[in-house]
Amino acid sequence: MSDHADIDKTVRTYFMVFGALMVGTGATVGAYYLDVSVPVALAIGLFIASVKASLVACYFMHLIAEKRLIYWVLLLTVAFFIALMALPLLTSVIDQAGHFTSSGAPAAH
Amino acid sequence: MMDAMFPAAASEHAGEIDNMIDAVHYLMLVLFIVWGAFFLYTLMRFRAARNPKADYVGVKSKASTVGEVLVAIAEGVLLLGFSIPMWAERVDEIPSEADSTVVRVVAQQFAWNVWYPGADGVFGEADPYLTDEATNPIGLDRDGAGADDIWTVNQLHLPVDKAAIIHLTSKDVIHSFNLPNMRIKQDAIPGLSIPVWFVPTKTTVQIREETGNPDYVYEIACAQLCGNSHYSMRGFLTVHTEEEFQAWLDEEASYLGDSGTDDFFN
Amino acid sequence: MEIPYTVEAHPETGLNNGKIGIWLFLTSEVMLFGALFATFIMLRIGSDGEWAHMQAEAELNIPLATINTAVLIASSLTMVMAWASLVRGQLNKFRLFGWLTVGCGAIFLVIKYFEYTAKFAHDHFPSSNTYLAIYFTMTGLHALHVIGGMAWNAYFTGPGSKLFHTNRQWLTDRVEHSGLFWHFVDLVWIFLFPVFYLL
Amino acid sequence: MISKQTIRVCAVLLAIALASSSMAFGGTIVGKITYDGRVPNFPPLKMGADPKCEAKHSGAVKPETLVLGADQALANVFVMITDGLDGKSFDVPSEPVVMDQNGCIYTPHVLGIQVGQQFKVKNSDGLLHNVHSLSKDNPPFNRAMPANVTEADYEFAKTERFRIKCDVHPWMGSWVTVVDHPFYAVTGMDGSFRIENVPAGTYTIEARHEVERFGDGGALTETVTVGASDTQTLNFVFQGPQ
Amino acid sequence: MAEPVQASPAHEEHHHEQSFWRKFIFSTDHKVIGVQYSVTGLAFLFFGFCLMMIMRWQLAYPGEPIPLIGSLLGENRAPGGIMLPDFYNELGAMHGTIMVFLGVVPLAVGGFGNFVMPLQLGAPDMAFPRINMISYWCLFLGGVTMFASFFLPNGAAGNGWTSYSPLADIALNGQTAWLIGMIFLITSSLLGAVNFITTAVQLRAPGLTWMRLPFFCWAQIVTAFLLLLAFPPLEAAGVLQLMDRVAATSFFLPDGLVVGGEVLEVSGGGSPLLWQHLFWFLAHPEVYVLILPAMGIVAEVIANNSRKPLWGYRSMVYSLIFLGFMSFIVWAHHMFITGMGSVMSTFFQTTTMIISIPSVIILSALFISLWGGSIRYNTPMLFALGFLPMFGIGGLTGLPLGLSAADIPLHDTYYVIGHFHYVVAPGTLFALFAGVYYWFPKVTGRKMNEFLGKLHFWPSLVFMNGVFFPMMIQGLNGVSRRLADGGITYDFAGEVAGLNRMMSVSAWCLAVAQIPFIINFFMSIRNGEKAGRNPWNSTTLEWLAPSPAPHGNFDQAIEVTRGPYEYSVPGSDKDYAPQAEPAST
Repeated sequence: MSDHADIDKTVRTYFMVFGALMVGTGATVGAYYLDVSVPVALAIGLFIASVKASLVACYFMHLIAEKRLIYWVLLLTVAFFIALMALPLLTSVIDQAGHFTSSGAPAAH
Repeated sequence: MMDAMFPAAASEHAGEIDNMIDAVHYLMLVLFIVWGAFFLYTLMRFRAARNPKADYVGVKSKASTVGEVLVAIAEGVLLLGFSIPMWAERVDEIPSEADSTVVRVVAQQFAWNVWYPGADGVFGEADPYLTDEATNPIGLDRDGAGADDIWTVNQLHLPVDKAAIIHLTSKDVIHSFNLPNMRIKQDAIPGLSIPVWFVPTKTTVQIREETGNPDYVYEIACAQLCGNSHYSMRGFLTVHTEEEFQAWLDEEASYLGDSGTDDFFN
Repeated sequence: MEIPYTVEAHPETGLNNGKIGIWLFLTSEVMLFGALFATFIMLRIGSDGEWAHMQAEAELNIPLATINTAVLIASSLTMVMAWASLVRGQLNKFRLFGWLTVGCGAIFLVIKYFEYTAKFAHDHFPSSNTYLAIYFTMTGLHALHVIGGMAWNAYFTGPGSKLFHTNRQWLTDRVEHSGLFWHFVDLVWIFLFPVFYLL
Repeated sequence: MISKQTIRVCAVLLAIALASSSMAFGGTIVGKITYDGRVPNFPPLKMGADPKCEAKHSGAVKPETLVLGADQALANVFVMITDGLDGKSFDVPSEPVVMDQNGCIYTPHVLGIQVGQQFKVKNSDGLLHNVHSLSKDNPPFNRAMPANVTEADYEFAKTERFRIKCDVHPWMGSWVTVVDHPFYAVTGMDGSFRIENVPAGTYTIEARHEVERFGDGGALTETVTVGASDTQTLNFVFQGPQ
Repeated sequence: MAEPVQASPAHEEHHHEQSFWRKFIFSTDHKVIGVQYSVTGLAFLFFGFCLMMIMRWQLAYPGEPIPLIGSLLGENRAPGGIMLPDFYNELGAMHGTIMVFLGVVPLAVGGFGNFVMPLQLGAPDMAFPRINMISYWCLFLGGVTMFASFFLPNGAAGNGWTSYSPLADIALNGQTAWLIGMIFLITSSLLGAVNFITTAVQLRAPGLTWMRLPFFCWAQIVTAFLLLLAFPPLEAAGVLQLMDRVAATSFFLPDGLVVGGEVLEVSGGGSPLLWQHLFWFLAHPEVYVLILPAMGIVAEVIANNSRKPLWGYRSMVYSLIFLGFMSFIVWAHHMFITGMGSVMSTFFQTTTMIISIPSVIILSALFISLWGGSIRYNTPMLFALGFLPMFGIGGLTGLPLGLSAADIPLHDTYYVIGHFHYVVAPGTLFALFAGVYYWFPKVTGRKMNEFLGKLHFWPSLVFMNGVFFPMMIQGLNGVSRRLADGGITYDFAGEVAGLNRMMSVSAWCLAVAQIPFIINFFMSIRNGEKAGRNPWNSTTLEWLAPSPAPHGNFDQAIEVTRGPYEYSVPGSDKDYAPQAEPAST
């Protein structure tokens, strides 16, 4: 990307991405005032955030045209990240004998 | 093979677990002997003095692959045939509370508070703010179902040949409820109430006869580091006949009748 | 002694050392923030529906946070523009965009400071409830990353930019790498903002 | 050589010092504390938790929640001056305050100690105890005392009332009050107390029992004015449920 | 092939005299840093060993005054020389922490990895020399913090090396210092891991393809990935626990806790299990961080001293990678008795059984590599051979612990301690000793004394087993670990308490057995037999450089033409063919 013509094109992309990110931010805040149910709000919010994050990663961080090695490393990280995200499920109610109680003593059955 | 090492077994499922540990150790022993024999022979046979020129290729046979497959199969058998079903029995097949002795154990630094539902068979409510270490360590609310509840410290009493379900929790830090004779171990985790069950098969009297030790007691040990006196967080399990157990419960209940301490404090 | 592939790319991987290094570092950052997000999810699941209540009690300032999001996104733009200026060989423009980036970081921190002090003034502390606990921990750790990124960028924009005259390619690469970190910090905020303020 | 004159001066000074210490330079506050109310029948302590403790007693041991002497005299009440001594400072006694662990019970059950005074915890039981202070202002300690560790020494820097308990034997508890003056007393089985050498002045006296439903969170207060060498009597009645 | 990059003659000009500080203290030379790591690691191993010996006195003679040093320990730790249980817990927690994070990891990864790997890669240095230096100094700061915590008013952390919450949250002792120390150590490991991976990816000499890489380098690469991806969750957990302790948050504290009879006034809402999951998410991979470099060293030494290629090199490498990958999804087998349901326990015991297979493959391959060799019994080889059966016992005893039903009576007993120590003490430590004896000539230019080396090995082998084998018996008897009196409170443990004395005596004898090593180590630096570039007639690249190697490592161009262990190639008159030797000769 040392070519001047190339870099000019890239810079135009940056501004477009910037615009998209700002729109995304507006949309997230807008969705907040929409007053939808919690699962829907979560879905919308996380979806917009993921789109924004992808834009940043792909264009600002040049991931869209990165070398293969980096992809492999990121793929590995994603695999372990998924294992990590399984963790809150393991710590809460899923397949945990017993149940959380609000006081130190067990709740009545 | 190794029964001599284990603490005397006194619960229904103890035999299964002991057998499994035996089986695993047989496997380990076989592997160790085969590996060891091969190893020692190799070290003798191929020492530089006897074999000055090494063989570039070495072993050509695929025997090791066969060995590895056999190990994998043995592990698979242990896993699918023993461990998984036995674990399922421990955690999924808890007997009905109606046919069992139901007890709560509330661990604390450094004692086991044992809590029985009393004559009505219903546990009362607990409120941490009612806790008084000397007179009410479990924070029991004596209003309502808690009026006849019984608590003891470090003294767990159970009837023989009847399933015991123990709901474990902790007041402060993580403890681990260890009944070596019953092959039971379960962490007591604050904020969680975890059921654990077993069927004691020998009364304290019987085990004393069997071991020839008139002072033999079933002990409750703490298996998880819980602070400076962790090492002496020792409780006692006494297994009675059904009648003796009732008699013991009645005696404990007799302290309740005239105490009248509740309205004194509140 | 020269370390090979500091500036020029390795013929096989097509990358220089710094690029690999920064990406590896970012993977560990992903796991760090990932563990905190996992904690967040666990606390939220375990809150028995109290979460919205705790969130409402925290008196979040959504307009300020929205401005902060915009500031951080803008700083990402100035960051890539700084790098693009170096690619074009425009040192002065690079400096301008570099300082703009640092400045945006500073604005972000100042706004954060007002948010924090407003919470403290209303007796909202990390110890108040689990929502505030994870809120302060994660935004605090993020703020530390912002400070780190600012220091890094300030170095290359200020004293480090002398490298322009001796090894322009190296400076360009280094700015690209510090940019990767900066964008990552931005990316984390893109999740923190909706997760803490809106959902 | 020490001259005769020096010895003479010393002798006179010594005489003055002796005289002043034996003379009562201040007033005395005395009184008796009684309990008025129903006496519940407390269940015995669960000493069965540790057979070694149980073996140290011949029968059931009652908790020390409410210890009464003859004529409803109330023991284990801590009486002290809480107000009126501002700006004065007092010497710290050199002898330690001792608390013993004997028969899996703390003796005494209620005690006072001055800031900076040595606090000696003894272990006469020959088994593991764990001395856990629940202090807030003073740094808390939590000392395990295994069988053959017989003594531990502490000191407190701030005034505070807190509980010391044994984590191994949860029923064991003792109330410690750290004060910055020597004007306090603990009632015995006769319910009486005596505070001596009080400088002339007007004071607030507080009597406190561990049961919080008594009085104001367990405390009763009175104001009293003490002259240079007189004796004031102050009786308190702790009202319990009827 | 073009002129190899490493051969740049331009580096001559950089060889001006550096100040003492730049050369030895704040050096950026990977070899100096490697030596710094190694010396720090050995010093902390020694310190951690001393902590253990004091503990062993208390276990052998509970409640009796500690001889010699008892009176020096102070009233808070040992009044009248009698050890308080608090101090025992401190020693236990710090022994674990120091041995794992400040002993083995700095020596195996920081020391050997730093010193050997770039040399084996044919690289002039690490990819980021300055970051390398910073990561050493982070470790150093972490070490100082840990060490200094013993002098805090309430002593060092005493909540086990696992620091389970809520105990660690509410403990009065130096847990805060422990957490701060850990954050330094984690930072050090993260920076090191970035450096290692980049170096291995970018700086391999021309011709050194992945399948020509020495097994030791593979082990370091996999280890670095484990550190890189597994440590951050512990860092997060450390930050959370620090917040719990310092800012009174409740990440690991549920509601309604009653501590010492008083309700703990925190907001609540957290989970104690979260700490365990985050901790073991690191700490299980950490076990492989401890063992993989050791396997790497053993592979090098065995190939060299059996004078033949490693058997099944490829399957070993694949097993290693698989091992690293699987180590991320077995962590909860440390938590079977936290109340796990059958779905989770089935998953984790299955993955645990699966992960045992690649370990078996690697160990078998090492055993089989000996067949047909011409085995030289020098000191490094003895230690490497000692590693095999000892690690074998360690691995095998993991089986009953990995099966949840068999784990019930064995969990948290001395069986676990025995198992783990067989893996890391006669396992990893023997491998590390093999590495010290093996690479000592490269560091100093001199060999270590063989007689003293053997005097070190044989007693060590005997006494290691004397310390750890009885633990298995105690464990089967159900004796819990971390008991400050060795279990004599309990009747059921009393039967085997007598073994404690034998174990303690073995431990002290083990200490005596290290004296020849210490003498040998210091003596050989100045008086050892002079070693040339390649005293062991080895094939890998590190032996191509001068001993000791200068800043920049190699004085010639390197081009790798063959695999790492081309010993006794048929048709060659020499019994080894160095990797960088032209193929046609």
